[in-house]
Amino acid sequence: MTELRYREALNAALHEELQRDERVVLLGEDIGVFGGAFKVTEGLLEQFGERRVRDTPISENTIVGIGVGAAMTGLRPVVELMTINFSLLAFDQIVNHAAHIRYMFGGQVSVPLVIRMPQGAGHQLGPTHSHCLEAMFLHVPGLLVAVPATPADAKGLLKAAIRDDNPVIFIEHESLYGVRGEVPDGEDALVHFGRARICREGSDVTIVGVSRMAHTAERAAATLADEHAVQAEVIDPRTLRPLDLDTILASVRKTNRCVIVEEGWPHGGVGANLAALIAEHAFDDLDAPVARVSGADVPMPYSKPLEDIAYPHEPQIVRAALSVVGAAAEGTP
Amino acid sequence: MTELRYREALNAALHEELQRDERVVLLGEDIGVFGGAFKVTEGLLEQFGERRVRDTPISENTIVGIGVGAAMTGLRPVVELMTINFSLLAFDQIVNHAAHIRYMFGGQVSVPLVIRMPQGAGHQLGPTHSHCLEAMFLHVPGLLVAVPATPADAKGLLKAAIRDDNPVIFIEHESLYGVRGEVPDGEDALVHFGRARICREGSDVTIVGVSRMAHTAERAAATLADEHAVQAEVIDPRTLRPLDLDTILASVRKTNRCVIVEEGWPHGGVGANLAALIAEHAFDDLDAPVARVSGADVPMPYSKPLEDIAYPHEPQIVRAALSVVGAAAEGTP
Amino acid sequence: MPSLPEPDVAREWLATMALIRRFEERAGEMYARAKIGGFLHLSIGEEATIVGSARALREQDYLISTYRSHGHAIARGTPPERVMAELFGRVDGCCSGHGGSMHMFDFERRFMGGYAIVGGNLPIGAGIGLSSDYLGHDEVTLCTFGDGASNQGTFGETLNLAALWRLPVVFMVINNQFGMGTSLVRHSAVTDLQRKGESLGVPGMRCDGMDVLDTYTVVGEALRRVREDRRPLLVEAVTYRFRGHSMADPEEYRTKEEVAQWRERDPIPRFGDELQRAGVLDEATRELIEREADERVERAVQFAENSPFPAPDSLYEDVYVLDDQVHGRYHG
Amino acid sequence: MPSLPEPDVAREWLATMALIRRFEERAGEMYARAKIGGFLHLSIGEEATIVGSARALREQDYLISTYRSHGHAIARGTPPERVMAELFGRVDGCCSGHGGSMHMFDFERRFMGGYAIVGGNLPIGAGIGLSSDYLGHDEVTLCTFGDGASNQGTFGETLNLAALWRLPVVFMVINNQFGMGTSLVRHSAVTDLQRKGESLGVPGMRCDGMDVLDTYTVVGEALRRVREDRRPLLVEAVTYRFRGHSMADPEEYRTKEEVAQWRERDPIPRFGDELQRAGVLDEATRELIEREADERVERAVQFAENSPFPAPDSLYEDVYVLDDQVHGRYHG
Ligand SMILES: Cc1ncc(C[n+]2csc(CCOP(=O)(O)OP(=O)(O)O)c2C)c(N)n1
Ligand SMILES: Cc1ncc(C[n+]2csc(CCOP(=O)(O)OP(=O)(O)O)c2C)c(N)n1
Ligand SMILES: [Mg+2]
Ligand SMILES: [Mg+2]
Repeated sequence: MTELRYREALNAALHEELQRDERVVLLGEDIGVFGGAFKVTEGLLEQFGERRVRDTPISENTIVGIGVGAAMTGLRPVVELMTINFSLLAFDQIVNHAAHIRYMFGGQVSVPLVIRMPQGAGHQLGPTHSHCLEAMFLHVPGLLVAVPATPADAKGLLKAAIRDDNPVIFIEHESLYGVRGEVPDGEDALVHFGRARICREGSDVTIVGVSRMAHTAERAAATLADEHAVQAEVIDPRTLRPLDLDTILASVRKTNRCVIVEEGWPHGGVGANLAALIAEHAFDDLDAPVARVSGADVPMPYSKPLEDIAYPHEPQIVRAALSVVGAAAEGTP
Repeated sequence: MTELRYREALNAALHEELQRDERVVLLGEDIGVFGGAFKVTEGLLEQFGERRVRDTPISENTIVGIGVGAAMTGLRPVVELMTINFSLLAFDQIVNHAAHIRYMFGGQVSVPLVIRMPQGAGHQLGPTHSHCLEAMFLHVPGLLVAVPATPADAKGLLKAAIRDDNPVIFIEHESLYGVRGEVPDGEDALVHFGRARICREGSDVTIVGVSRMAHTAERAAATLADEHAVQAEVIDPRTLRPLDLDTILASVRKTNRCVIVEEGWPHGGVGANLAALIAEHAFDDLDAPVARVSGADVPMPYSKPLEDIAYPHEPQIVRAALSVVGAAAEGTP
Repeated sequence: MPSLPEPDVAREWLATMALIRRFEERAGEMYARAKIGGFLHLSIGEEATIVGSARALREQDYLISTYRSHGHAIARGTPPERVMAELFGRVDGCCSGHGGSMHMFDFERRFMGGYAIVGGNLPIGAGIGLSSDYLGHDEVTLCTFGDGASNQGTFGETLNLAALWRLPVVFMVINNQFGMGTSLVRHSAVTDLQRKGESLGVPGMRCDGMDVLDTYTVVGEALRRVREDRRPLLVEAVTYRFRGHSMADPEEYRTKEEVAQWRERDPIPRFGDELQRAGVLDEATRELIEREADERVERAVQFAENSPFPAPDSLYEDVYVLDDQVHGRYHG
Repeated sequence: MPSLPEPDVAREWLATMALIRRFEERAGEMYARAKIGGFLHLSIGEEATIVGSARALREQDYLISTYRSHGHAIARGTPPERVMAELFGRVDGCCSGHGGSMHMFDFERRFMGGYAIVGGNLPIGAGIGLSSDYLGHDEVTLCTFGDGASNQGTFGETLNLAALWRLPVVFMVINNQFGMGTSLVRHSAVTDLQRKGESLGVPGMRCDGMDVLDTYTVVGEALRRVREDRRPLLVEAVTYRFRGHSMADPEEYRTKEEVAQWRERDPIPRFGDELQRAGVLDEATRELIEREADERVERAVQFAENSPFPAPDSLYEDVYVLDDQVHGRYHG
C-alpha cells in the first residue's frame, strides 16, 4: 500500500499502462506541455514523448473519433476530455460510433478506447461547467461506465479500463483530485468493473453514493450513527455499467430501506434507475420507498451560497435516511 | 374536427403559426426544396418563401446554435433535425446553450426555440438511425419535452411549443407520420404541456405508454380486456417536461398497479424515472412493483426479425400487465 | 492525358464497374420487392469514383466511406453474396445482418466501413491514419465522403488535425452535386471543393469522377504523395448520382434534362468505348463482361435468399466483448 | 497609417483601456483573497483588441464573446460595479450571480454574452445576425473568439453558413498566440489565421491587436463592408495575454523572455505615449486617467462587497419562463 492522491493514483495508472503496453497512447487538450488541466497527466510527456502523449487542438468530437479509429486498428487510446461538460460536443462519436461500431459491424472489430473526464460542482464554475452526466452515459448499450470515488479505485479501475476491449467512459470528479488514500501496489492490482464497494456496514438503511457522493454518504452515515443511533450501510457502486446490483440488493434485503445519493439532476438520473431496479427486484423487502437525494433541477449557479444548496450535503442525506427509517415505523403492515 | 395524418397535422401547425406570427422561421436540412425528409414541411417553402423556410447545410450543432441566437433576439425559430439520431451532434448547443442561457444570464433573455425531430425504430434503419432519446432530454433542466402520439396532439402541442417562451424539444415518431386521426379545428386549438391524456379508462392496471408506445399500449389494453378480462387504464403523458404526474398517480391509486412502456433503452430510461416517481409518491398504493417494458439494451439491429424483438409489442405489454395483476394476487397482505 | 493500364487490368476495371452497376440495379429491384428494408442509397453513376480509387489502393491500405458503400465493399473484394445477404438482413451478411445497407464493413479486406452519420467517418479515418503512423506502417487511409459532408464540423476539425499531425490520409470528397435534395451552390459557400481544405493546411486535387482512368491516376498520385511526404491531401471527384438520393426520393430538386446530360457521361459505356477504341476490348468480351456481372449478381441474390435470418437469441451478441469484467449481457 | 480620432475620443479610449486593466488587476487580487471563485480569465494585454473593436461598434450593433469578457462588458458600458458584483456572486451582479466570470451578459447594451464553451458562441453570433437580417435592421454582430476556437467544428460550420446566407457578422479571432498552454503552431495547421475563413467563403483582414487605433480602424472597416456588402468577414487581431490563461496557470509553456518582449508592446502606455507625442494628452491628464480608473474600480469593489448574496429561495428562479404551461418549478 502507498498513500496517494486521487490525481496521483490516476497518473500512476497511466504511467504503468503506458509502460506495460506499447499500444497505449494518450490524446487530449493540454495533457502534454501543460501537464493536464488538473495535472493528471503531469510528467508523462517528458517520460514517454510526443508520440505517445499527444496534445490536441480543441476539437472534442474529432479527438474522440480519432480515438475510435485508432482503437479499431490496433491501438489502445486513452482520450482525456478536459471536463465532462465538453463531452456534449462528442456525443455523436461516443454513442453512434464508439458504442455501436462493434455491434453494427457484426463483431468484426472492437473499440478498446477509454474516455477520461472529470465531472462535478463545488468550484463555482457555474452553468455549462459543473455537469454530472453519469445518467446519460449509463443509458447507452455498448459503453462501460466507471465512477471511481477513491484513489485506489481510480487507479485500479483505470488500469482495468485500459486493458478492457470495450469502450469505457471513465468519469473522475474535480473535487476528488486532491483526496488522499491508500492504494495497493503492484502493477496488476486491478479493480474489476461490476463489483460494488461496501464502504461501511450497517443494518438499518442502505445508502448508495455515486462518485463523490460515496464520501458524502459515508460522512452522513457517521452522523447517523453518532447522533441518531441509525446504522447505515454505505455502498459505492464504482461502475454503473456493468452495475453490481446484487450487492445493492443483498444490502437492501438486509436493511429494507434505501437512499440513493447522486450529484446530478434528479429527473432520469442514476437514482431513478437504481430505485426502479431495486423496486423491481426487492419490492417485498422494502419497508419504505427508495429515497433519492440528488442535485437540484437547475443549471448549476455560480454564486457560492446557491451552488452549495444545489448539490447534496450530509444534512440532506441524514434527513432522507431518517425519513425512510421513520417511514418504516408507521410503515407497511 | 378534421381527419388528418400526423404528418399533415404537423404541417398544419407550422402553416398556421407561420401565418399567425411573422417572427416564426423554419430552419433545417432539406425542409424546403426537398419538402422535408418525411415531408412534414411540404409546401411551406412555396407558400412562405426562402426567407422564412430555410434549407441549411448539414451542420446540426450550428443549425441549433443559430436558432438559439435568433431566438434570443426576437425570432421564434423552429429547427428541424432530420432525425433525433443527429441531435447527438447538437447536444452542446441544446444543453449548454439553449437550456442554460436564460438561467446563466440571470433571466435577462429567453430562448423561444423549438427543435423538432422524429425518433424511433421499425423501418430497419439499423444502429445509429433508430434511437429513442427522450430520457436524455428529460434529464435536462431548462428544456421542455413533448412526445406527441396522435395527430391532434402533434398539432396542438406543436402550436403550444411555438408559442411558448422556453426551448422545447419536440419529439415526433417516424412510424406515426402516416397515422390518421381527428384534429380539432380552430387556429387557437392548443394542447397544453403538462397534461396527460387518458386514452382508455380501466380499474385493474395503469399502463403508461410514451410516444408511439401509447398506441401499442392501447392495443394491448384491448387484448387484456377481450382475452383476459383485465381492464387497463392507458395513459399517454404527452409531455415529459413538464410531467403530469398527478394524473398518473391518481390512476395508480385507483388500479394499484402500473406498467410503463417505452421504446428506448431500459437503463436510465423514461420508465425508470416514472417508476421512481410513482414509488416515491404512491408506495403504499402499489400492490406490485411498477413494471417496465422497454426497448432491448442493444444498438438497434437492421435485420427485421431482430429489430422486431428489440422494441416492445403488444404481447410483452400484455405479459407485463398480467404479471403485475397476478403479482397482486399473491401480492402484499 | 494518362495512358491506359495493361489490357487485363483495364478490363477488370470495366468488369468491376459493371458488377457494381448491376448489383445496385438488382438491389433497387429487391428493395421494391421488400426483400431489403431501411434506406437504400445506390451509387449508380459514381462507379468510376469507386473503382478508380479502390484500384489505386494497395492491399495494406485502408478504405473508409459512407452509407453509400455497397460498391466500395465490392471493389475492395467483399463477395457480392455477402453484401447482398447483408441487405437482406441475413446471417451470412458481411455484418451478420446487424448493419444493413448503411453499415457495410469488411475488416479482413481493410474496408473500414460504411458510416451513416454524415461526417462521422472523417475523424475515424484520421484515427486509422494515426495507427498506421504510430505503428510505423506505410499504409495510407482513403477516406471518402460527400460534398454535403464537407459542411459538417468534423471536416474542419479532422483536416486541421491530420495536417498538424501529418497523418497518412487521403480525404476524397465525392462531389455528386447534391447533399440529398440540396444542390452544391445552396449548401456550400465555396463550390470549388478541392480548395476547401486549403485554409486547413490540406492542399487539394481534382479528378473527373466520371472517368475511371483519371480517378485512378489522380487518387494514385495523391496516395503516393501522402505516403512519401506524410501530409494529407484532399481529392475532389466530380461526379453525379443518376438515381435518387435513396429509394424514397421523388427528385423534384433537379430537372430530367440535367440528369440526362450527365447520363451521357456514364462512366461505364464511356470507358468501354475507350477500351474498344484502344483495341483492348472487343464486342464479344464486352457482352461477356455484362453477362458475367449479371450472373454474379444473380448468384448473390440466390445466396442471400437462401441464407437464414439471424436467430432471435443472437440479439445480444456482439454488443460487448465478453471478458472477466463483462459477463454476458449487461444487467436487465 | 490611420490618423487619431478627436482628442476627447482618443482620451476616452485610453481611459477605458486603463479602466479594464485596473479592473482585471483588482479582480485578480480579489480572486487571491477568495472573494471570487471559479475560473478567472483576465484580458490583461488584450485591452486594445477590446476597446478598439467595441468603439468601432454603433449602439445598435451586437457584441458576443467568450469567458474572457469582463472587458467586453465594461467597454460596452456595463457598470464595473455590476461586473465586479457578478464576480463576487452577488444579486447586483449583471447576471444576478448565476453566471460568474465566464458568463457575463448585458442585454440592454447588446452585449450578448460571455460563453464558456470554446466555439459555442459562433453559431449564436450567426443566429443574431440572422435576426438582424430577417428583421431588416442594419445592425452588425461582432463575434469574438480565440485562436484555439478556430479549430472547433462550429468555426467551419458557422462561417460557411454565414457566407452562404450573407449574414451581417464580423468574426474576430483574438490571436493571443495560445489556446491555454498550447501555442498556435501546435494547435493550428494554418497559422496565418486571417486566411482560415477563405476556404469557407469568408475573406480575412488583420489588425495589430496591441494598437487600439489600428484595431479600431480595421474592425471599423470590416463592420462597414459587412453592413454594405452583406457578406461576413474574418478579422484576426494579433495580440498576447500577459497573464496566465486563468489564475491557475504556472505558465510553463512559454518563456519569461517571450512575455517580456510582448509586454514592451503594452497597448496602454504605447497609446498614451502616442497621444502625448501628438500633443492631445499631458502628464497631468494621464495621471488623472490612471487615478480615475483606480477610484472607479475601488468603488466597484465596494459596491460588490456591499451587495447581498442571492437568497436561497431564488435557486429556481429563471430556469424557465413561467407561463400557463410551466407553473413554477418542474415537478420533483
Ligand atoms: C449528421 C447527419 N445529418 C443528416 C443525415 C441525413 N442525410 C443522410 S445522407 C444526407 C446527404 C449527404 O450528402 P453528401 O454528403 O453529399 O453525400 P451523398 O448522399 O451525396 O453521397 C443527409 C442529409 C445524416 N445521415 N447524418
Ligand atoms: C469545448 C471546450 N473545450 C475545452 C474548454 C477548456 N478551455 C477553456 S479556454 C481554452 C483555451 C481556448 O483558447 P483560445 O480559443 O485561444 O482562447 P483564449 O483562452 O486564448 O482567449 C480551453 C481549452 C472549453 N471551455 N470548451
Ligand atoms: Mg453529395
Ligand atoms: Mg488564445
